[in-house]
This record gives sequence, C-alpha cells and structure tokens, in this order.
Amino acid sequence: MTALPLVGFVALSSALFAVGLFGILTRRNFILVLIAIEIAMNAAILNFVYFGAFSNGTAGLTGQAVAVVLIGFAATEVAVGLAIVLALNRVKGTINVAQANELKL
Amino acid sequence: MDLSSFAGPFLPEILLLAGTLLIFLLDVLGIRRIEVTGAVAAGASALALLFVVADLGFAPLAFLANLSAGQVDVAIAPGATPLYAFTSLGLVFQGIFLTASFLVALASMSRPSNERGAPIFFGLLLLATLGMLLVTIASDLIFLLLSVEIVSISTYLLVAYTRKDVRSLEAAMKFYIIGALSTTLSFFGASLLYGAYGTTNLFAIRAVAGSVGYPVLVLLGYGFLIAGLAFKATLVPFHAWAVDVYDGAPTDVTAFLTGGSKKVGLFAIFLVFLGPVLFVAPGAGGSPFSGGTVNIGPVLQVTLAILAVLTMTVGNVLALLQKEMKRMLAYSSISQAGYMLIGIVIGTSPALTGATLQMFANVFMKTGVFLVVAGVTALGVGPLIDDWKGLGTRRPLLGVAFGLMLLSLAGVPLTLGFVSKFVLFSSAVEAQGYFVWLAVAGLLNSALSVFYYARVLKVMFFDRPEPDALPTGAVAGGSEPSLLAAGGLGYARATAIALIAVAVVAFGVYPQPVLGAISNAAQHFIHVGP
Amino acid sequence: MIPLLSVIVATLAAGTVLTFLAGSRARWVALATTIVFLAEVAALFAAFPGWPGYNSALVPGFADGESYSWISIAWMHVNYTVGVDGISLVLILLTAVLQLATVVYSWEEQKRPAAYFGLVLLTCFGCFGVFIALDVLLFFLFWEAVLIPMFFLIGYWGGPQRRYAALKFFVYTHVASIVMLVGMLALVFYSGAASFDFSAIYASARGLSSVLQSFMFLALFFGFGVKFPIVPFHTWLPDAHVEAPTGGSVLLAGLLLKLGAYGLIRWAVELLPSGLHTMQPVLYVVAFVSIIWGSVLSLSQRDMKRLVAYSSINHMGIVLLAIALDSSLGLLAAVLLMFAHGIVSALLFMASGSVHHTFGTRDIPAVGGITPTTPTLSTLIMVGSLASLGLPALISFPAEFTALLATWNTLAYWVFVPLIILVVTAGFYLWMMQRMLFGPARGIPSTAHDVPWYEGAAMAILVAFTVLFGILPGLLVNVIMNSPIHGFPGT
Amino acid sequence: MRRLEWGGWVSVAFSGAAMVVGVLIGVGEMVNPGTYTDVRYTWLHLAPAPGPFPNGFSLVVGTLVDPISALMLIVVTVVGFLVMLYSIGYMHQDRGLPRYYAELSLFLTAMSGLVLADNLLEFFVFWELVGVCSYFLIGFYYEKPSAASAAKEAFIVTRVGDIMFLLGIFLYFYNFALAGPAGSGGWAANGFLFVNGNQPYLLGHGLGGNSTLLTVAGIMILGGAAGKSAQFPLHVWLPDAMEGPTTVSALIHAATMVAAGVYLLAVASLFLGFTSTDQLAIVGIGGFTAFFAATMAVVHPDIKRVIAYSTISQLGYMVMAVGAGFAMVGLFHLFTHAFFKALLFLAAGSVIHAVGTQDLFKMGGLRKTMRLTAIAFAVGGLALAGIPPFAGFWSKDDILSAVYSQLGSHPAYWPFFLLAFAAVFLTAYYIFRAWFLAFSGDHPRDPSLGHAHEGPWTMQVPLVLLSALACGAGLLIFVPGFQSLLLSGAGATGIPPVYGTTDLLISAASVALGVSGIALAWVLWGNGRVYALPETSAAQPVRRLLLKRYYFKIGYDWIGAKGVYTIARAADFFDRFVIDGTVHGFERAFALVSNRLRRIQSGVVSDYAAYVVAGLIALFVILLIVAPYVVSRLGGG
Repeated sequence: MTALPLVGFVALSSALFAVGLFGILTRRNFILVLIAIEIAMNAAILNFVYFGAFSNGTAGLTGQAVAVVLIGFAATEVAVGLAIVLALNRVKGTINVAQANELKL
Repeated sequence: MDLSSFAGPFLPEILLLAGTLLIFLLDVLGIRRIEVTGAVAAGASALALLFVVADLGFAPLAFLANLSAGQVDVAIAPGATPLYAFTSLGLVFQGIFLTASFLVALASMSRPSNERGAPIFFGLLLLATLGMLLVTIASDLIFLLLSVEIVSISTYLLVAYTRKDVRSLEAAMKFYIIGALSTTLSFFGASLLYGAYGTTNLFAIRAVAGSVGYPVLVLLGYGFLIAGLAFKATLVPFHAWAVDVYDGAPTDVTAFLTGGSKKVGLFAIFLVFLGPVLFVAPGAGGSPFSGGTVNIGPVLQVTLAILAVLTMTVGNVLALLQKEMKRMLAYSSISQAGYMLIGIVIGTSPALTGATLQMFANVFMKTGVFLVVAGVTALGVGPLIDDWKGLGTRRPLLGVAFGLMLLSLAGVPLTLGFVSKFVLFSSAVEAQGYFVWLAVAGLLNSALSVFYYARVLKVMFFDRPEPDALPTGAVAGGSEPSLLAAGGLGYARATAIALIAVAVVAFGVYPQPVLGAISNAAQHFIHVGP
Repeated sequence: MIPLLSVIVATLAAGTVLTFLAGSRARWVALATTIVFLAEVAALFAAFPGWPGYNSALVPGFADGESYSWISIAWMHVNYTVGVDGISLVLILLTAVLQLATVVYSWEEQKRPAAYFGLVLLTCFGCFGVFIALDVLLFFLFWEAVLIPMFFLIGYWGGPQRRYAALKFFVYTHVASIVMLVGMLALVFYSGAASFDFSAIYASARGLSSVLQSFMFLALFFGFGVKFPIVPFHTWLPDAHVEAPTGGSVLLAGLLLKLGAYGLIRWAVELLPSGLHTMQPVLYVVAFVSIIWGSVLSLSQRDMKRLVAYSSINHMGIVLLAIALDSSLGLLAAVLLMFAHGIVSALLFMASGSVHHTFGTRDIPAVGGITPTTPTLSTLIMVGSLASLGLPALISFPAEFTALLATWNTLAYWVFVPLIILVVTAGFYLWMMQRMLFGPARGIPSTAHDVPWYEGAAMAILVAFTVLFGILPGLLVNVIMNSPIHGFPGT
Repeated sequence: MRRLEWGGWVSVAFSGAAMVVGVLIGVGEMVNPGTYTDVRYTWLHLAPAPGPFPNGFSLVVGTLVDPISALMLIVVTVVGFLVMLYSIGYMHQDRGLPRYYAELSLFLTAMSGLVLADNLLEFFVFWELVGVCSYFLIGFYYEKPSAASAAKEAFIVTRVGDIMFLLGIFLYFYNFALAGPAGSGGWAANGFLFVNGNQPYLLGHGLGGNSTLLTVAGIMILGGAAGKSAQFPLHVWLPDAMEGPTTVSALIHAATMVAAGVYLLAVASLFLGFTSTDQLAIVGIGGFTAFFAATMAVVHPDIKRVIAYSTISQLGYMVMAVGAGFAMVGLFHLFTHAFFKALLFLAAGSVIHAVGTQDLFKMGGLRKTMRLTAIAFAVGGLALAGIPPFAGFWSKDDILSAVYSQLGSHPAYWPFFLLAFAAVFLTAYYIFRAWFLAFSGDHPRDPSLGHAHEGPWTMQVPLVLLSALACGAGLLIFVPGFQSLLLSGAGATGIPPVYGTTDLLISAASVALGVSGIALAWVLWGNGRVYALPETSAAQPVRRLLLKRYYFKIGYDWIGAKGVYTIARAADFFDRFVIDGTVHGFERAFALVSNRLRRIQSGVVSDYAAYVVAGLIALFVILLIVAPYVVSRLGGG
C-alpha cells in the first residue's frame, strides 16, 4: 500500500465529521441533531479503524478494538439522548431545540 | 488473577458500584424513602472517602489502607502501556470527588420526601462518582475518555431526573447536545493522536510527545481534545451550556456538577496534557508547517494560558452583571476553572499543588454555596439576588455560613479560598518568567470577583427586606425559627452546610495537613504521572 | 520570656470578638481592650532599649521576636514570624493612641454600636499586625484584614455617597495590594529565599540583579503607594474621607496611610536597596507631585474634611520624599512624620467630625465665626491646623524640619519645592480658620453647642501627644533609631 | 468682669516679675559678662556615621545670655510689663480678656525664649511661636473680617520669610557642619551653638571655598528677617496688623517681635558672619525700606497705620546698620526705638481709647482734653524725628554716621544712604502731621468725638515711664558700662566704634532735616485745619499711589486670591474630571463591553454549539499559528 489511500481515508472521515458538525449546527429538530452527532462520531470511529489498519503490530489492534467499543458507546449515548427527547416532548410538546430557550443571558 | 488483590486497590470504586446497585435493588423492592437511599449513597461515599484518605497515608486511618506502597506512584517501566495507574494525585482527586458526592448526598437527604426519583438521583450520583474515580486512575486516552463519558451520561440523566420540570429538561437537553458534540470532538481528537503516535497510552505518548513527524496532526488532535475536555471543565468559549445547565438543573445536582464533574474535566486535562506540556524539544521551535520540530510543550502552554485568562476574565465579567443568584454563581464557577487551568499551564509541581488545592477548596465552596441556594430556594426565596435581602439578619447562622463560603470564594484571608489562591499564584510567581503575568491576571480577576460576592453579602446583611419577602420557613409558617434550628433546611442539609463552613475556616487557618499531602502528590505526579 | 507580641495579638483578637458580641455594652468592652492594649504597648516600651530577644538568631534585627512554622511544603515555607524594632514600635504606639482616641470619640455611637466598635478594633488589630508581621503571608493577611473593616465602616456608617466611596476605596486599595502581593512573591521566589520570612528575604534579596530589584521595587511602590496615596492614584482618599464616619476617617488618615509608608520602608526600601537606588528619580517626581498637588488642591476645597484629606496627600508626599532620600536622616524624618501626621490628621478629622455634628455641615463657606459658640472646638481646630502647618513646639515641626533638612542634604535646592508648598499649606489652613472660626457668626443653628465631653476628651488626648512630642521629640527619635536593620548610627 | 480683671493682674504680676529678673540679668551681664551659664537639652542626636555628619549631629535647646541678648531681654521684659499694665485700663471693656492675657503672656514667653536662644534652630522655634502669637493677637477682634484677614495675611507673609530662614538654617547646618576650630569635632557635633569669639564663627572657621554658600545662606537669613521685620518686599502685613488692639501693636508690632528680624540679622552677623554681597543686599533692603515706608506714612489718615509705616521705616534703618557691619548700632536703635515707638502706640491707643476712632481727620484739638497724651505723643514724635536729646537722635544718628563711614569702601551703599537720609525728613514730617492733626486746633473735626478724656492711671503710668525712657534711653550711650556692653559683643573688633566720634556734619544735617520736617508739618497742619487736595492736582496720582501702598497689597492679594486660587480651582477640576474621569471612563467602557458580552448567552443550544465549533477553529489558529509564533518570539514558555 502507498501513503495515498490513508490520506484519502482521513479526508473521507474529515468530510464525514464536517457533515456531522454542519448538521449539529443547523438542525433544529432534536432527532436530526442526534443523527448528526452520530455521523460525526462515526467519523472518529472510522479514523480509529484506518489508523489501526495502517499501523504495524499490536498497536494496530488497539484501533480496531477502540472502534468496537465506541460503536457500543455511541449506542448508549443515543439511548440517553432519546430518553431526554421523550421527556422534553412530553413536558414541552416540541422537540425543536431552538424553542427551548427559557434559560438565557 | 486473584480477586482480593484485584478488589483491594479498587475498593472505593467497588463500594460505589455496590451502593448504586443496592439503591436500584431497594427501588425495585419498593423502598424509595429518600432517607434510606440517601443514607446509602452518603454512606458509600463516606466509606470510600475514608479508604482513599487512608491510602493517602493519613496515619490514624492506616488500618483502612488497601493500597500497598508498591502500587502508588510507581515509575512505569519504559515501553509499558498500563491501562491504569495509581498516583497519589489521583487519590487526592478521588478524595475531592468523593467529598463532593458525600456532601451532595448528605444534603440531598433533606430534599422533599415526597419527591419522586430519589433512587435515580442517588444511584446516578454514585455512578457518576464511580466514573470520576476511574478518571483519576486512567493512563490510557480511551480509558480516560470512556470514564469521562460515564460521568457525562450519568449527569445528563441527573439533570433530568425529575422528568417533570421543564427548566431541568431544557437544561438536560442543552447539556446533552453540547456534551455529545464535545464527546465527538474528544474522540476525533483521540483518533488523530492515535494516528500520529500509533498509541493511545498516555505513558507512551509522554515518552514520545513532540518528537513525531506529524506536528500538524498532533496539534490538531490536541486542539480537538482541548475543545472536548474544555466542555467538561467549562472553559470559555466552551462554557455557554454550563450557565444554563447550572441554572436549570435541580440545585443539588448543580452542586454536584460544579463541585465534582467539572473537576473531572480539569483533571482529565491534567492527565492528557502534563506529558506534552513538560516536553520541550531541543533547539528553537518553528512553525508546524515548516517541517521542523515544534516545541509542543510551550505551544500548548501558550494556548492553555490564553484559555485560562479568557475563562477567568469572561466568567468574572459576566458574573458581575448577573441578577440571579444561581447564574451569578455559575459564572463564578466558570471563572474558577480559569484559575485551576493555570496549574497545568505552568506544569510544575508547585503549580499542580496550587491548582489541586484550588479544586479542593472549590469542592467545599462551590458545592457549599449551591447546597445553601438549594436549601434557601426550598424555603421559598426567589431566584434573584435581591430576593435574599435580609436573609443574613433573619437567619444569622445560615447567613454566616454562606458568607464564609462567599468570602472564601472571594479569597479573603483566613479562609480556604485565600490559601488556595495564594498557593496557586505563588506557584505562578515561583515558576518565574512570563508566568508571573498569569499570577497578575489571576489576582486581578480575583479582585474583580470580590465585587459580586460582596454584593451578595451586602444584600444579605445590610439591605432591609421588603415586608413578607422572606418566608420564615416552609414548615412552620409564621413563627421565626430559632437561631440554631435547622428549620426548613432539614438537618442533613444543615449538617452538610455546617461541615463545609467549618472546613472552609479550619483549612483556611491551618492548611498544612491538606497542603502537605497535595504537595507530595504533585511532586510525585510530575515524575511518575502519565 | 513572655511572647508579648502574641499576647497583644490575642488581646486584640479576643477584644474584637467580644466587642462584636457585646451588644449595647460594646463600647465598654472596646475601651477595656484598648486600655489593656495600651498597657501592653507600655510594657513593650518599658523594656527599651534592652529589649528581650533583641537581634536574636530567631528573628535577627528585631526585638520580642517569635517564629512558628505555619505552612511548610517543598517550595513554600510560611511562618508566623513577628517582631518589632524602633520604627514599628513608634507606629504601634500610634495605633494604640488612635484606637483609644477613636473609641472615646465614638462613645455615643448609636448605629449598631457593637459592629461599629468591633470594626474599629479590627482595623486597629490589622494595623498592629501589619506593624509586627515579619512574614510575607502574615503581613498580607493583616494588610487585607485592615481593608475589610474599613470598607464596612465607610459603607455602612458613612455619609450620603458612602457606597461609591467605599467601593472606590476598596477597588483602589485592593488592586494595589494585588500588585504588592505579586511584588512580594517575586521577591521571595526570585531571590530564592529560604522562607517567606523577612529575615530570609533580607539575607537573599540583595543578591538580585539591579534590574530585577527595580521591577520589584516598582511593583511594591505601586502597591504601597496607592495607600499613601500618591498622585495620580489618590482620588479614592478624598471621597473615602468625606463619606467615612469620623472614626473611620481618623483610622484611615491616622493609620491606614501609614501602612503604605511602613510597608514601603520595611518591605521595599530595606529589602531592595539597589531597586530604590534605581527608582529614586521616579520616587522623587511622584513625591514632589504629591506634595504640590495635595497642597494646591487643599486650597480649593470647600469641605473641611476634603481639605484635610488633600493635606494628607501633601504630608504623605513629604513622607515619601523622605523615604526616597535613602538616608538615615530621611528615614528618621519619615517615621517621625508618619507619627506626627497620624496624630495631627486624626485630630483634624475629629474636629471636622465635630463641626459636622454641631453645625450640620462641613462646608467651610457655609459656617463662619463659630468661635464664640464653640470655643473649645475652635481651639482644637486651631491647634490641629497650626500643628499641621508645622508650627514649632507641636509635633509636626521636628518631623518636617528633619525631613526638609534631609532633603537639603540629598537634593539641595530642590528643597524649595516642599518649602514653598509650606507657605501654601499655611495658606489653606489659615484661610479655613479665617472663614470658619473668625468673622461674624454665619450659618450657626440655634441648637449648636460646644463639643460633648467624649469628643473633647478624645481630641484632648491627641493634643496632649501633639504637644508632648512637639516639645520632646527626642523621646521618639531615640526609639526610632533603635532599628538595626537600617544601620542608624549609634545602634 | 471681676474675674477677668483679676486674671489681668496675674499677668501684670508675672510680667513684672519677669521684668525684674530680665533687668537683673541684663544689668548683671552688663556689669559682669558671662555670669549666666548655659542650660542645654539635647533634642535630637545622631551618632557619628559616614556621610555629611561624620562627627555626629546634635540639635539642642539651650539658653545663651550675652550682651545683645541681655539688651533685648531688657527691652522685651520692660516694654512687656508696661504694655501689660497699660492693658488693664485700655482693654477693660473688651470681651475675651483671658484669651488676651494668655496670648500676650505666651508671646512674652516666646519672645524671651527667642532672645535667649543659643542656636539657630531654637531661634527658629521661638521665632515661629512669636509669629503665631502675633497671629492670634492681630486677630483678637476675630469677629471683624478685616482683623481675621489681617491675621492670616501676617502669618502667610512672614511664612514666606520663614521658609527662607529655614533654608538658611539648612545651608548652615549641612554645609558648615564641620566648620570649627581643629579638634572641636565641628559645628554639627557641638549642636550648632552660637559661639562667642573674636570674629563670626563661620567667617573664621567654615568659609573655605564656600563663600557662595555663605552668601546664599546670608540672603536667606535676610529673607527671614525681612518677613518678620516687614522689610520690602514683605512689608505689606505690618500696616494691616494694626487691626489688633493698640497694646498689641505697641508691644509686638513695634517694640519686640518685629525687631526680631533685626535681632536675627545681628545674631547672624555677629556669630555666623555675612559676606560683602550679603551686606550690600541687607543695606539695600534696609535703606530702601526706610524711605519707601516713610513715603506711605505721609498721606495716611489712620493714626496707627502712620505709626506702623514709621515702624517699618525705622526697622529699615536698623537693618541697614546691621548690613553695614554695625550690628550693635542697629541694636542700639532697636533699643531706643522700642521705647519711643511703644510710647507712640500707647499714646495713640490713649487717643483711640478716648475718641473711639483711628481717623486722624476726625480728631483735632485733643491737646486740651488729653494733655498728658499730647505730651507723650510729642515726646515720642521728637524721639522719632531724631531731635536731640531724645533717644532716637542718638541711635539714628549713629546709624547714619556708621553707614556713612563705610561709604568710602562700599560706594554701592551711596544710594541707600541717601534714601535713608531723605527719610529723616519724611519721618519728622509725617509724625508731626499726625500730632497736629490729632492735637492741635480747637475741637475735634467730628463733633461726636467731643468727650475725650485721659485713661485711668494704669494707662497713664506706662505713658509717663515710657516718655522718660524715650527721653533718656539714648543718653545711656554716655554711661561707660553700657558703651562697653555694646562694644563687648562678638565681632565688635574690626568695626570702628562710632560712639562718641559721631560725624558732626551728618548729625547737623539730620537734625536740620528733622526740624524742617516738623516745620513743614506745622505749616501745613499746624492750625488744625484740613485741606482737601484738589482732584485735578498733579500730586493726586502720587497721593493715590501712596494711599494704595504702591499697589503691593493689591498685587499680593491678586497673586494669592486670583493667581494661586485659580490654579487651585483648575487643579481641582483636573482632579475631578481628568484623573477621576479616566477611572470612570474605564468603568463605563467596562460596563459597555460586558453588556455586549452578556448577549452571547442567547439560550439557543445551536448557538452554543456554534461557539464550540468557533472555539475549536480558534484553537486551531492559536495552536498552529499564533502560539508557535509567540513561542519563537519569547524563546520558550
């Protein structure tokens, strides 16, 4: 393998990350924000996979292992987020994050 | 692996886990009385605290010690990549976190007994504390970040635990979104560092920090990591969530957030950045784009110094303008983070001592003030500072206790807050050179901070209350509670507040025991920490 | 050997606490504390010149030295170290005298007397601490301990603009003490002193390079200078004085300003000789400007307290000048002047307080010809003014004479600046007397009566000291010169 | 009222006792010099140390009785006692008498201290104390705004002199600290005492290359003396000082305190020494003042102020004499002047006491009802005019002769000598103008003043005694012992003794001038009528100039009230609006910025996320560009 593919992969994950960030910043729907966060998270996971794959010896295994752990962690995080969405929707009747702005200044 | 040898070092963590499980078990069994669950949580924290103090070498508790000398502050062999390591500084922080959790649990026993969700509250409290304890021993970036996430996820839920209060839920939502975003940043940063260094082990990174060929990648990675951890530590400009969350969360949770979980972020920054900060490449550094070596240490120092000054200044300035008690205290809490960051910026053992002492002090002061606010709110006092008019004269003991905490926050001599700032800023001067300006900035900020604390004191002690503005107590309407009665506050909360007030003064007058321990720990940490 | 200084500290601490708790009997507790304090100060003097532990190894250069470890970690050794020498002893005497006078003067304070007397005692306690502390942290502790009660004295018992004045006082002095603290810490750490003790720094600070010394000196000078106060950082003083209650003004002018000068002598001049040497021109300029500015501004004041406040700036400018001369004669003069100004300005502030009580205003053009109505008050104002303008046989004269002689010794014809200002000083005091005391009666309410006994007694105490040391300045001079740190000749 | 008079008698008794002691000491010193040994208290002592005072430094308080202080002591105690006695009658209608007698007694104390001082610093201490007593007593009628103002003016103007005196002291103390005979340790070690010797101490021992410094010091001493003795240009306060009771004017502002300046010059001349530049300056100031003050007396309508100007003028003579090197001669004039000027004031006081006004143009014809006063005033006037054998003749004539004797070696003295000489004529004219205006004619010009009568015996006795002294004091010069007393002063050797060898031409000329002055006064005013000078007269501007006192007072007031006060107002403005304004400006800017800053907390979580991302980007910029740049500039941490 040459160095080129790694750069390409990193570029891919960076783009993914940027998409996630863009979503977090622009979406007002809590569910969409959650999805955007997941996209960004996946960019990080991808990174671990590439870097692991491109490195030698046991160090490479770390990346793969971390990726698996992170997938599990991301699921947990989303679950908690969904719980909050549900509770918020029940009390406030909306999941638009911009409308929850009682606390300010 | 022999179970006992495994259980020994992790006894505090196991205690907390057991406590959590016990609370949830009781919940399942239908025992949800706040006194019971609270007692379990407070007891578990207190017991764990005793073990940690014993491990730190506090002689009268030596019989409780379960870490042998060979397990703490051990120099890591070159090439070894342990997942965790016991350092005495970590133990100090364990003590700090357990103190916060104990105080919050104790005080929360006085929450309204008809409130739902007590088991969730106390269970999550212990769980979050468990995460904190794990952070203190982490020596691997992923282990560290996951431990931080245990804290984060627990606290998201803690904020929302009432499930009914719209403000709490809004706070939880904000906390969650910004928290999740920051988590993403942290892990992305960690992945870049992994790419650059080929390892996620902090000892390994310390060994090679700065001497890798991808300075841009390393710096980008550290940038992501700083941003991610700065969320937890509430550094400006990653702080905006904190004010709303501290304001919206149930106040006892706020006490825990500011007293405990914020320090997690700071200690994580210590762990991640101490190695790189201490690294100075031989020869002059240059731009990371020029291909030469980069003095990653100084670059990180400058960056963190900017963050520190920005944080303390913005926090203070905004606190000055606040009319609401909780938000004012929230901003003041943000500014405190700036002081503590100075410790890692300088990266010497005196500076670590100062920053750690500052955090130790902060646990009492910040947890204390929010516990008081929670109690006073329960008495029916409104959210504005002006609503506190005459409180000091109506309830002198509470007033004096709160006053002591505020004076300590303001850094008035003979309080713990003064000693901690004195040591911290001394350490900046001790480091000499440009660090002296950090001391100046910090001191000027602390001068600024005096104003908003003094304003509260003025309102409490000098302003006359409007008639009937201050209910005399939620329990016994009409008659003035006697001086010593905990009336309305609840005995558990009153005990916690009294403990804090005493600690603030006692350690302020004679800080030597704590300071000595922290100083030792910091010295070791510089050499054997990750 | 009795640890006399710690006994006094304990006395004052206990007295302060008891006063706060004493309710309506607070004044008696305060008075009793003060009398015990005076007796203990007398005991300090009694041993002179064969002071116990003088020049001992424990606290070299000081008498009655005590030292106990307080904080001791690898890089920071803080001790409770106290001791006195001639300079501090004279100022301790001043503290005790002014405490007595203030307590007596405020005898009928009606507004929360327990808190009032408690804060007065706390202020004096802090000042006493500053004068005996020989450790950076201890010094800073007492230094700040003075600030807080004074803030409350102004902010709660003060005049209509008290909030503004208290805040201003606090901002200025607090910022200054921060700069001072940084300077002191730099002194400790850059010099590599073995501990935060004065003697440890004294042993090591001389090794610092002249550039470093200059920077540190400048920081300390700013920190202490705001307390002096030096122009242009002086505007807190008139406001604070005008709004402060009389007792507050007395302590402010009599003691707090001295803290700055004492600090400068003890922690900057003694420790950073070459810093002083380099910064001498700066000090001269500041001193001259303060002297001129304080005096000229006094001339344009309508409020009696403001006038006395600005004259304090002028007098403290002379103190600064005397310190800056870096000669033993100058230092002697500075300490004498500090004592003299402490007594005299206290007297004048008490007098203006009494004017305010009696006539309901301190506006000089509004009240005139008060002498027939209030002969005692009028006489006291005259004595105070004449003492302040440097009349011989009153306490300021020996001090000013020594200061000016020292100035001539070092600066030659520059002495014309303070000398000419002496005329202006005479001018504004005499003009004030002309307008207030003399001429046809004007703006005197029918209820006006001469000063009550306690106010008169308080001022009489000060007058007694004014005359005593005016005629026998040698009593003070001998004590002051018993300060080995300075290498005064003959010690 | 009884109580107050009793208090007055206490003062009389004590001052009487003081007079007895003072005269005994004075005469004792005259008969047997060096009888009284010094008593000293060390006031401040610095041990020997490197620096300006290698042999140490002492400031002492002590007494020194020598011929000149003996002479002054007699003057002070005698005039003091007589004035005190006179006051019993003169002041009995006034309020505040305890204050009056206390202050007068304090003045006598301080004045005696000044006379007996044995070093310059002690001298200065008492010098200031007599000044403050003068301040109190000028302002005795403090309800009168003019009195309060005059008191202040006196204090401030003399203060200007005082600071020069003080600087002079610094010069002597510092620059001549080591002066003295070998082995004596120097002047500083010996407490800067006035040391008797064959010649002035510093001229003898300390001069070295420092004659410039000695000159400057002498000028400073002259400045001090000019303030106290109301010499040009610090003369303005003395006429205004007449706001005080006439007794005070007699004692303080004629006989004793104002003479302290002359005494200071004499002391400095005898013990310290003046350079020839100093001498010229002193002669110049004295001679010019003698004439200058006399011109103003010519037109003034106020009886006390006429005498006050005369005092200034006469003091000018004394200053001139001291300057010319004849300290003893100056002191002799001081001695006689004290008596006849006190007499004039007390006589004037008697008139004022009787008629209740000081305006000469309202008086007239008083010789009929106040015969004793008229005679006393006339005796004083003759003494002042220098008509033999009255006291003033001997002393003034000595001065003129003495200065004249120096003209050969000091031609620069000429103009001042001529001015002083011309002043003799003016003196005689103005004092007899006053006499004629007050006493001649048939009746007072203001009819309401018709009931004048002599005062009680307490007022008359001093008049009689002083008249006797004014007649006879000058004759003391023929007493051998007295002559030798004057000649025994330090530094007297080397100065030609002028007593008895008076130049007859000078004497004759001055007597002639005096007589013609009296004659002119008689011609113009002898019939008791008052002529109004026509408005169109060419002399009118001159008269106005003189009445306005050459605009000095107005000018000084302008400097004080307009000049300095305007500066003070401007400074006050600067203080409030520029210095404090800067602080408040910061405060406002701070509030503005922080209010803007506050708005970033919008409450919308997406904004917070945006801050995080913006912060992240900022971090990258800092980490990759700013921080490396900073680090490379600072060279590490």
